[in-house]
Amino acid sequence: MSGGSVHQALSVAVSQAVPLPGSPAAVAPTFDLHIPSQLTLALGPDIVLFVGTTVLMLWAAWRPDSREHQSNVGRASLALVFVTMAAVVGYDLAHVTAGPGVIAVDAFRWASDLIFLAASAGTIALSIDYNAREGILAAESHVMVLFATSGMMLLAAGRDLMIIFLGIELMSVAVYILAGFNRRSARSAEGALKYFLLGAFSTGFLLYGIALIYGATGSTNLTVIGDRIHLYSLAGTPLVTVGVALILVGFAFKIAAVPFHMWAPDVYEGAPTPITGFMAAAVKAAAFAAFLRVWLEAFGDVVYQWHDAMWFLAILTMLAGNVVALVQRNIKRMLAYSSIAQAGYVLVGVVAGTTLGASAFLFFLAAYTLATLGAFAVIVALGDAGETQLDIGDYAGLWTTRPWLAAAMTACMLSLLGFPIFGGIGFLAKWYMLQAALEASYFGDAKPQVELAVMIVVTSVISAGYYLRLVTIMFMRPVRADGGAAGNAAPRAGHLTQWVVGVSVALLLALGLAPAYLVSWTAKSAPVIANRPTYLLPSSAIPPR
Amino acid sequence: MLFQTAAAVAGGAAPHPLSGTAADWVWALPLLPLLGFVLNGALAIFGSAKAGPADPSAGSHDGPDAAHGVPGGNGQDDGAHADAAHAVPSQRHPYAWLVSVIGPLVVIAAFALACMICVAMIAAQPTTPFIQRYFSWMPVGDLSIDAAFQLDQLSMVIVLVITGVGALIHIFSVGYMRDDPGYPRYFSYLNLFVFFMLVLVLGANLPVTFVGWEGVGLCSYLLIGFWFSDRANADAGKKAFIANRVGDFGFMIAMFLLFANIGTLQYTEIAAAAPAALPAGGALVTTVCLFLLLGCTGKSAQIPLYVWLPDAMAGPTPVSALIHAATMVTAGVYLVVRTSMLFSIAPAASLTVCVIGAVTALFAATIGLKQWDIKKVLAYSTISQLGFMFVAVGAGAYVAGIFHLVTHAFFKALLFLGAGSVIYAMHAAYHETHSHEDAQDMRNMGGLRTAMPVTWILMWIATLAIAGVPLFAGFFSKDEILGTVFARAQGSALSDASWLGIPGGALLYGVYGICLVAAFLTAVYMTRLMLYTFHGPNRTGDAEHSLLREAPAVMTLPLVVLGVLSAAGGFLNDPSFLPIAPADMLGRWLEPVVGPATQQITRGGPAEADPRLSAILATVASVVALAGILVALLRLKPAALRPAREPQPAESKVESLLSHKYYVDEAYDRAIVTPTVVFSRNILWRGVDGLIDGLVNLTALISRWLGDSGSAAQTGETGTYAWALVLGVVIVLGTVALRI
Amino acid sequence: MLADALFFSAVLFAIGVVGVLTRRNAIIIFMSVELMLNAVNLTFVAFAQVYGYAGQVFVVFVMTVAAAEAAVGLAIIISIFRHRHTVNLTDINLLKG
Amino acid sequence: MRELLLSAGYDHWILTVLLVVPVLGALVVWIGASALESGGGTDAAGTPPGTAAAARFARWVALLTFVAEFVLSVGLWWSFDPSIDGWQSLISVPWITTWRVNYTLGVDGIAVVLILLTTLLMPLTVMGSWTSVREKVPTFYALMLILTTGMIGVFVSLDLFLFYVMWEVMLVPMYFIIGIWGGERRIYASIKFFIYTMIGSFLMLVAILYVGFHVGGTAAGQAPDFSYPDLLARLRVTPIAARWLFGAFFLAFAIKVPMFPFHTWLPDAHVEAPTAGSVILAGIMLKMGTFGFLRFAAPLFPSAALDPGIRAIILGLAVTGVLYGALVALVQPDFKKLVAYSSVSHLGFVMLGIFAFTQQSVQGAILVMLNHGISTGALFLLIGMIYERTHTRQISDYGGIARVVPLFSTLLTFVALSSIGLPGTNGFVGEFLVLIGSFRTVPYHAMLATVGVIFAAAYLLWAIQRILFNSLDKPRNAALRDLNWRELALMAPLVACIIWLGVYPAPILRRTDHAAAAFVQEVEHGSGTQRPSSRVAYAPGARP
Repeated sequence: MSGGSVHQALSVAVSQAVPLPGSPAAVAPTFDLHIPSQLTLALGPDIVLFVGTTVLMLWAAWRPDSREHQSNVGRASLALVFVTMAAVVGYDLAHVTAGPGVIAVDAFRWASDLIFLAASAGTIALSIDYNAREGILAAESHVMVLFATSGMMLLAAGRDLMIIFLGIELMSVAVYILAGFNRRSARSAEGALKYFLLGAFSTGFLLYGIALIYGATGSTNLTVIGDRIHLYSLAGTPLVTVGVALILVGFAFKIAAVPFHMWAPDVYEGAPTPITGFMAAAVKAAAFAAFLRVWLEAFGDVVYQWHDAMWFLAILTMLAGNVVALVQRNIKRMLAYSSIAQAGYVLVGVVAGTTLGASAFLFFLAAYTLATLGAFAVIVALGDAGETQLDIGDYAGLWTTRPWLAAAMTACMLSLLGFPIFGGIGFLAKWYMLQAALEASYFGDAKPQVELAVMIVVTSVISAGYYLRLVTIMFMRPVRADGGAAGNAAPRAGHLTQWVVGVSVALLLALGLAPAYLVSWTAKSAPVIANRPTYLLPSSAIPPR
Repeated sequence: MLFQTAAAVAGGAAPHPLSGTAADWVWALPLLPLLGFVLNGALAIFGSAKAGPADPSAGSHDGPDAAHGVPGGNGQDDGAHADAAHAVPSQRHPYAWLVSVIGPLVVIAAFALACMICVAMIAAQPTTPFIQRYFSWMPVGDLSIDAAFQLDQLSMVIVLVITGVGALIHIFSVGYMRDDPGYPRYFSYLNLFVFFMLVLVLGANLPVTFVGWEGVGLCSYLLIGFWFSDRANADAGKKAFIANRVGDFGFMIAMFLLFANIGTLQYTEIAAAAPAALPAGGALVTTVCLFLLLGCTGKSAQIPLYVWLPDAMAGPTPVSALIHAATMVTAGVYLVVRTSMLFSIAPAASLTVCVIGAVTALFAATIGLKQWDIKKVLAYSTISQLGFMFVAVGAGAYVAGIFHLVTHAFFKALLFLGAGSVIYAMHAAYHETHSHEDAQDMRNMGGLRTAMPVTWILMWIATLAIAGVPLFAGFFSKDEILGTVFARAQGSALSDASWLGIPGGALLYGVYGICLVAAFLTAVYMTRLMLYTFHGPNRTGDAEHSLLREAPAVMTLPLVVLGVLSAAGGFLNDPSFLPIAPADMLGRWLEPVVGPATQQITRGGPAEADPRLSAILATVASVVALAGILVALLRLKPAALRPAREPQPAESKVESLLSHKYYVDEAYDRAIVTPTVVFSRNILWRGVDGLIDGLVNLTALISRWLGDSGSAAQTGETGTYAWALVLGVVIVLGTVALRI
Repeated sequence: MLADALFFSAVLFAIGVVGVLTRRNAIIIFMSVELMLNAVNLTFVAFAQVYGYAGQVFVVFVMTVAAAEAAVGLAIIISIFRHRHTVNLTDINLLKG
Repeated sequence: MRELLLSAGYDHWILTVLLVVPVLGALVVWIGASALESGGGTDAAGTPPGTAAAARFARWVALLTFVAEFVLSVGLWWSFDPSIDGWQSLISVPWITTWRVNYTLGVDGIAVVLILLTTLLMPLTVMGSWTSVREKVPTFYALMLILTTGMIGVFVSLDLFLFYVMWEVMLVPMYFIIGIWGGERRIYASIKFFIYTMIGSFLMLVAILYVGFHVGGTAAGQAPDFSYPDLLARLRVTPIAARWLFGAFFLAFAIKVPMFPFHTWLPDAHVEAPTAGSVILAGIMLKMGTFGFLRFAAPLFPSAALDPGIRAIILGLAVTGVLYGALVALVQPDFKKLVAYSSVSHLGFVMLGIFAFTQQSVQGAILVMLNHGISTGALFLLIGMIYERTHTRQISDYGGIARVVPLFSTLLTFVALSSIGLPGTNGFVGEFLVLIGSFRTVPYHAMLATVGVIFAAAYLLWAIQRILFNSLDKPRNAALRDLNWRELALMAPLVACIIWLGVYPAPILRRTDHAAAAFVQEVEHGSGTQRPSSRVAYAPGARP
């Protein structure tokens, strides 16, 4: 490869990465990923974030721990996230594409990245206030969030199992650390330990699955795997069967699908609250992004094998998550189970396995991320040092003392419940997911997934039991004699926390009223990965049930 | 003219003979009393708001009650402390004088208008009803119900009775109720009643009639419970309304049946369509008529729905006279005549009317024998007399029925007003001495003829009339009923039909026999009433005896008028064998209305019985009546009675059964009211609702139990979690592999 | 040859799984996990015999990642030991329900 | 008048304005009240004077907004042309284009009548709450205003997505109104209300999506179609599917109505809600259920609605509701609960009328909906007034108060009589039409329902006897104040409506005539291949 051609490709890419107004999208560049320089370009935002993170890591370690240093590093991290966001938006607007290779350059990736980055920004902003209050001086916490975010971006980009594995590990290792970041808390450490051990355990299964698929197809590239399974009719062979099952297990663990969810409540409860929000929102979303890509690009042909398992997992997850959440008293734990249940809903989008399913999936993740972030931000805003007031009873009468926070929490709860207008975008997400379930035609017989749709709504009714209970407690019960979280008169929420609450709830509500752009954005972002012709098999090719 | 006047036959080119006459003002008939209601009602609600606290002469204690026109308890009782405190009875409503003008005046005006219309009608001799249509009330698809009035000979007669007798009773009320603090309220209700009664009678279709039908029920409810602070009064009002509602159920179902089968509810159209659409004697028309009959038994207090009327005596006595004797309770009779085109082609239903009437007549008369409350006696007498009317209309003697309705209005109104006059005097006397004796119990009366001679004489006239003593009004009407029933037993549509397997002819003879017995008993209990009230020694009490005096002229004057009518009213329909007045006036007058139906019953034969037979039957009836009076005079000893406050001699079993009204109220209570309440409370509310709620809560409990179990599985031990993970691996592997 | 290698690695993996399930000491469990990872490495290497270098590259990645995990994991275990003075997992159950 | 309004483009903007005005009012209340509250400071007694000012401000703004809303809806009433078929004041703007969801509004005669009922009752509830709501006043009125948008939205939405959104929007403010300003067991009642309603509506959501796809097509890339006129024109599902879909709609609406046996949330909600909540709940929100049957459930799935088995069940439940509600009302010790059960009874009539499928019964059902709103609304307002004075709803705590509070007694008796269905009042016309219409197709059901008319008299007369009449034996009742001018003024329109609709209901009947005819036609003939309705196309007079 000559230097000239590299220069040429680079200049073309650079000149068109920032599109001129009115320039037609047709001239968007296509990266040839076999050329290292173009591969580097295709990884642009990831590299920006990673390099920036490394620099910040050094800076964080350079100066002794102090309140200001923690805050400064946090603010710098925020800036870095926004820069990366800008880059992602630029790439998205430029409509760049890529040839075959280890990473994908498509709208789905950018859409997912934006969700992760938004969650990281929120998490970092919350962490700055939270760390200050809890006396956590180590500035590295923000850097760890950034590292985890880098891993997530890799996950969204990866079109090769190797890249995906790297992404998962980069993300997970950083989150293991974050989960136990509050070294003064035994709970935090316990959560981290459980997360770490079980995470590593599940990684073993994932890896073994990858190895078996590699053995069956001779490749770790998703496109190649998909093509070869189709070409050589590998579906149903022992290697592919076991491989798919084990990879499914690996992802199911990361997204906390029942029965692989048991780590989640403990870890969510133990981790520092902003990190809990980060795990519930971003980590889960990233795992889902990779999951969807792997499943649709590589395993489209074996749909009839994994469909039932995943269908079953989805139903189990929706049911168990919601039912167990009903009896939780600790608000973080309740939200943990709630996030398990929400994962069940997202799984429906994967089970649907259609373009619409993928769009709904993205839309749902966006809505879910906003609502979860908002809810955890409110918890951070109401927390005291040491976080002793996490029982839902502590929120009694919150409305009388902190009306705006109560209203924000209500919006988030109603959003997670899937209520229109007052819950903003939440209802639209659920609507989209139901749409996907009902439109889905699997096995070529055009049978909609009515059972899943009904399950979504039935479990949603169950979920009203706990989402509404919190609202009821906040609005309809008097402030407790000992005050609880509502009784603490002094406003402890830092400005950044208030911003996170405000922005996420405002977005939640505004997008609920005017969702047209978000809908069309997710709709256009999805089809790129879910357009395999092999996916819709003729019904004659289907083995009988 | 204000309203569009349609010819009776839609599209008829020729104008109705009545249009352009006073009949054009028929709309004003009900509107006049309605105006009275509005004005008096306004006075009742707002009238003394200014006069109350601002008027220094008004006592402090009568402020809230009098101010809003609501009496505190029994108005007469409340007078007690009022008199003690003030020389003038300050309970009297500040605008009572205005009410005394408005209340009677609107009804008198309506009566005058009715007379003018009647004159016009006599002149025009219309053969079809005069229908005035105001606006479309319920135009829905093929259902078209107009707000329309229909004036024909039948409604004319009843309108005259309502407004005429009504006007007299209004005037009487001025005297009777003047000192009641709820005076304006009383008159507004009374005016409203007249309005609804006129709507009932004038309605050109069943729904408009139904408006009046339920409206009079409402007024009855309000007036029975007029002194609502006494629980019994309020209970009685409610009982009347609900019993009537049961009847109204029948009325409504009859309407539905008619609409579903002939598509109209207008009387003229029903009459036109019925013969073709409803097979004569068929199940359908019989069903319609039976449901109508249910409605009539409610309104006219016949078995099985008569129970409310005796209780209704809780209202002020003029109300009993107007509503529960003269007008409202006869609405059932009116309705049967109004729908005679249906009843005449449903012989089985007609016979049912007959049987119910006869049984009720006898049944109520027996109870009347042993009542002590003067108004209760009259109430059972009313039920009994209504039974006679039912017998008449059931036997197809529509003219006789209406005739008895009219004469009964005269003499029963007189009896009630007379009783009212007595009660007024008794009450005034007890009031003076602050005694709490029962002013209505005959055992506390006796010998009143010396104190109240006018009332005494007039009541005797009415008694002779109701007993059927010749030449008094009741003689003619009752005799006509008996005669017609006897005649119908042979050679009529009814005699050939059968009722529950009994031949119609035999049945009608039986009815005739029962009616004779009832007539005998009527004479007995009425004479008893007169004897105990006016004759023998006085039992009121030593202090009170001297205080008893005749009512003022405003009350006695209406009595006199009614007395004249009771004595001479019979000549309205003078039978041909007794040529005193123009023969059969009422019959000829009503011919255009009931003619076709009568023809249907008699199969074209003469409507009247043979004059010779009539004369014989009349003689029999007269003998029975006189025998009844004689028996009572001989057997009853007023001197032996003891006042109600003293211990009474033991009753025989039969007497006890009669004085307890055959325990029907108790039976209804045990069989219907209590079980309904208990069933609703324990089975439906606590049971079914509890079960549904229990299931709902159980679902929630199950969810929580599942949640608790799931939560318990979360032991906190990493080992458990690893096992769960591996279990999941097995499940997933199994599911994926088994799909191969 | 390939079959033998695959069988052997599967057995190794199973031993690792059983170790995780049966042991209670955090460090030993972590070692069992490492055993599983190495079993996978063996599988990759065996397949690399058939398909070429990609499997071996993967093994290098896995080893690197495992090293990083080990560092983090041991740090976490030390952290918990400071709080609880034990690394026996049956004693570490503050969080449950 | 109609020409004048149309020349101002009234039919273009009126529906949107009706939806927007309450929201703007709510914003003004919220912002203004917040400003007043924060500006007031705290006086010596510790009560911030700003709160009182904010409450006053909120009341007046809410009242004026509702009056404006009422005036606007009267304009809608005038601009509505009863002589033409189809939708009027139609407007359709793309909202979420990707999903083919449009902001489509339009009214037929039924909607116009119910909108007018809503806007009539709302200012009265504000006046009824004038002194009884004392805490968090601005929020209370803001929620009422938002609730109004939701309720009107349900009536005017012609897009199923929009309809569903509005349907759910109603729920939250009412949940808060019951839960915050309610009685002792308010939390239980509000959650029960919320979850009960949600169970039904979520299943309806699935059904809505299903029909949307069914009409839009299930092939990839084809968006579902949620336009109601389109659905009416083109929806064809198999009888089995129709049954399931109808079932989903049925559940949502039957819970809202509420039909026996889905009614148990109602007594709790009614009893615990503050007066305004009870009035709105009974007066308007229950009508959403029956409106849903009229607008959606039956016309969309005529084969299911006409299915003998399903129809037998619904009619059976309707009649059961009539009798059951009446009988249980008979034995209630709590007056609000009594009225709640009477609602079950009255709404049973509505359901009977709708599913008898005759012109008379359907128009009667619409009238009963209207009448129930007026009469029961008035009853709840009156109960609220007396409750404000005595703080008890137990019937046994009253007795003989007619002599103390004659104005109240007169009004209560009058309203109760209209609820009983006395001819000459509104109650009669509706029930009569329902029954006479039903009798043509389902005579035995109609007969049984007529028995309910008897019970209605029993339970209400018994109750008012125990409250107003008998002897005044509770000393504390002797000092009751009678109604004041505000209370009289707010009852006056209701009394006027009771008489007007009883004597001259023709204007209502004229306006609902075409819609009811279209409904009957759609159901009776809609299961064939050709959709006969006049409502599938946009009205000739409307300008989209």
